[in-house]
Amino acid sequence: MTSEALIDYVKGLLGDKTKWADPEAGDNFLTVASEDWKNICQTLATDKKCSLTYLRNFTGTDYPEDDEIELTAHTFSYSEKHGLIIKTRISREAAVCDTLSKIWPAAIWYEREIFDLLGVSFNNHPDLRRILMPEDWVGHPLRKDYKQQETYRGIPTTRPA
Amino acid sequence: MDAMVEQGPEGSFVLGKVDDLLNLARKNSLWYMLFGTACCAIELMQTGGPRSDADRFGMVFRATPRQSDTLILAGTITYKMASRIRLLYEQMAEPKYVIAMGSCANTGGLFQESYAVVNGGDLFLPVDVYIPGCPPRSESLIEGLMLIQQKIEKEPWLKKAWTNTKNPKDPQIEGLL
Amino acid sequence: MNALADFIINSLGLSGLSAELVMLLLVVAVAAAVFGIGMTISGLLTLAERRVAGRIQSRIGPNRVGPFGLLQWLVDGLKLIMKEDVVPHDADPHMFRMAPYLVVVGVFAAFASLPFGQLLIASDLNVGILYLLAITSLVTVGVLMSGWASNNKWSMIGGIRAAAQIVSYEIPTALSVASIILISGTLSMQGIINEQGGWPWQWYIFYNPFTFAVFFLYFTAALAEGNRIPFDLPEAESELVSGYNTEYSGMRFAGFFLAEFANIYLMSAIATTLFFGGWQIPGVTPEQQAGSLVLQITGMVVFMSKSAVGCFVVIWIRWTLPRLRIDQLMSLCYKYLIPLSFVCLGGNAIYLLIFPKPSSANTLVHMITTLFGGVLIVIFVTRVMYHHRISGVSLDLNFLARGEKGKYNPETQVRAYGSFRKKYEKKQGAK
Amino acid sequence: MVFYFTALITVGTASYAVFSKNITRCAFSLLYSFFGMAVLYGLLSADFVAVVQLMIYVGGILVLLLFAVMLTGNIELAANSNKTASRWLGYPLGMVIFVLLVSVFLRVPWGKSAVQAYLPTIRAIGESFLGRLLLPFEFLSIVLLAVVIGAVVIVRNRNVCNASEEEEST
Repeated sequence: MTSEALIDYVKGLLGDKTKWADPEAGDNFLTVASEDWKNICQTLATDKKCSLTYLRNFTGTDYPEDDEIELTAHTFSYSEKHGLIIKTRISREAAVCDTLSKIWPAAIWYEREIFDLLGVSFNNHPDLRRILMPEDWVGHPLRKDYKQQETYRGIPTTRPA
Repeated sequence: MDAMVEQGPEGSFVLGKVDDLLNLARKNSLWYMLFGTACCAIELMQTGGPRSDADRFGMVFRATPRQSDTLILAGTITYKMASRIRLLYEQMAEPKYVIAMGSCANTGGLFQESYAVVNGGDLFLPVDVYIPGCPPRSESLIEGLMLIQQKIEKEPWLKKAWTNTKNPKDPQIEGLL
Repeated sequence: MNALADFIINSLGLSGLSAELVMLLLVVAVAAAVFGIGMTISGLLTLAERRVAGRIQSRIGPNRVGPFGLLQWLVDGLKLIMKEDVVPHDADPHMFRMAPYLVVVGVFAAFASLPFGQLLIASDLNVGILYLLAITSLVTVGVLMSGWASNNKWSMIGGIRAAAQIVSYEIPTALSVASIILISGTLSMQGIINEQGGWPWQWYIFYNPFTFAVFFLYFTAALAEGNRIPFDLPEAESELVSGYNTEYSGMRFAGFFLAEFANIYLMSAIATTLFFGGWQIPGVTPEQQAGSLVLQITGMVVFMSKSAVGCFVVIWIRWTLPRLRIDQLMSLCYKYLIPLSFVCLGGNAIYLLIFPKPSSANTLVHMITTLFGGVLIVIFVTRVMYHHRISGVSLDLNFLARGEKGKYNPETQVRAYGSFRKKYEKKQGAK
Repeated sequence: MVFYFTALITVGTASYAVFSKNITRCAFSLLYSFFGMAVLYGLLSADFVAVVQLMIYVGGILVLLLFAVMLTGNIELAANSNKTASRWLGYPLGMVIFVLLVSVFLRVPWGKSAVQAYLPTIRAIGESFLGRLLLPFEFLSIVLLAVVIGAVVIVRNRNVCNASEEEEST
């Protein structure tokens, strides 16, 4: 399916639940509300014509000026040879979202990474632990207002002059 | 050698001679641990290869910390790895030496501002020799190993063994283990 | 032995001492001598391994201590004595300390019955070859003990692998030795050598086609028993850290290390005794040799050089071949080596029935087998020379190289590439 | 003197093997016991038997024993390792065997024989195996053959079971 055809098809499938980006912006992506996040991903992954069965990338971005964290899922369909970017925004304080690991098992590690670096906790995630930073690390480094701790287990985090 | 005779109690001359022999043995059989944390490890492997043969000096690699004399910090050290490296260091048998190889192991280098990288191996290990470079060539690493040899030559080993084996500069970081 | 003790007492005027005490001292002295010889040989072998490895990998190898780095092994030993002797907290301390002794005793006790010369043997037992096979089984238990006592999973896996391997490969080793015993009719090491002669066609390897095959069976099985590459699974560095000696440091590790190299010499020496005529000098009968000191020393040199060649081949194999998988190792033993050694044993028995010992037909068979072996060697050498020629690399077999021998020469490489290209173009043209 | 020393080691380690709670140590202490026994055989000028004792008991049986001990899970637990039929059956049985041994020991006319020079015993052993003792020898061979076949059959059966289970699961 070409990307225009895919956009039209998804628009028809999901109706007014989606908000589409300005086509001038480059990539075509749709933004959904965080309550519909899991259901829409489920629909897009299982729908016969979309069949976006492959999660290429799943990441998050911090927007302190909007007080929101944006989650971005890059999906791809090997059978139909098309891809789609799905986004959602959640609040920074209560950073909670539904897990995608039931739909795409690859999301388990991606979600652990987002949890580790941005502090988003995912409901019903099978194994939500830190993946990159040590287990007893304080804070989530990719938040824009992150302040590094002074010492980690006795190692100073800044080089003494 | 002269300095040692002056320092020591009576009979230190004999001890010094024996020390010379023992240090000759120790410096010519400096086994290093086969351990690399990042890209400098490629140069570490290269040092054992044909063009710059570390085996000429009697330096062979050992896979286990128990049998190695030198720990070469080859590459970027993250905080998560730091506790493992400290554990490996504690598992090594005395006497042991540490070489910080490359900018990252010296000061954090390119990744100094990163949230995950330790700003230098000397923040949690007693480093004996720093080798600059990104990565250092194998010649530099050999020179670093030869500096360790020079350090060994000057050590009063017998007296050290009888008195205190703890290095006073050793930062004792209890939380790491 | 008693007579010797009496002789010493009488000649030195030590009548105050009892014969038993002198004999005890004598035994201790002989044991110390054997141990010293074993240590020296295995130490020198560690050096030889590193030098040969250096040349094979176009490096130089240790050359800083002593002439040609000849004292490197002493320096290594001295350093290992000085290292801290670590006993892990969770290890079983008594057994952890005991295991290296068992391994060292198992290997070095075997040196007591090696015939370095016609008179140079610590104790020529009636059951010499069986004794060698039996006493080295202490190594199995020592290795298992070290693996278990270290309380480390790599050590444990290494120890179990080592034990399984040694126990399995003991069978083909013993069966190939049995073939030789069948021919010689004696178990004593000197007896087996006495049955052979100095010339190659009098050696047992060329006795008949079956013994020729048996030699290769023995060599493969002995490689596996000594835990050498390609059968070094117990201490596979890339999988098991260091296998059963992972937790050992200092002198205890040196014990394992020396025992491993002593084992190499042991297998080469046994092969020399069983298959290559031991200390027999070509053209000299044992009776003549017994009378002369010069011939005795020559015999020793002959024995040592034959086993040195064996050691060299073992080291050469180690730096050439990759490692086997554990299931390949076991299937090699149980599916190929054991049946083949049974076939060879039966073949030898039938051969002995058809050709009783001294007969001209027998000599003919020896000659034909020797010729066959010679042809094989010639084919091997010509193949090596051919490949060496087309590779265009200058040959440098100087194992004692001190400095910049065997330099990298870009021109020879270009020439080699050129010759390959010419061949390739010829082939393309022919098509 | 050598005799008493070896006897002490043999008996001491054997009793350690019996009385110790740590079963792996028991197995390892058997090593010294076997070794001491080999030395005792050697002192009795039975060199072949001594060597075979080392080869088979130390090299084969002990290693198999250790394998069994090490590969069994939770062998350190007393419940797993020291399961006996009954204490009250064991003691009388031990006593009976002890009395039997003592009576044999007392009845045998122990004569002091001169220490013989080391003579090759292998030929004598071989000839008696293929001559006077041919029937027991062949009988033993048949028993061993049966054991080998039995072992193969057991292993084969298990493999077949596993294969069929795998088929069912897939």
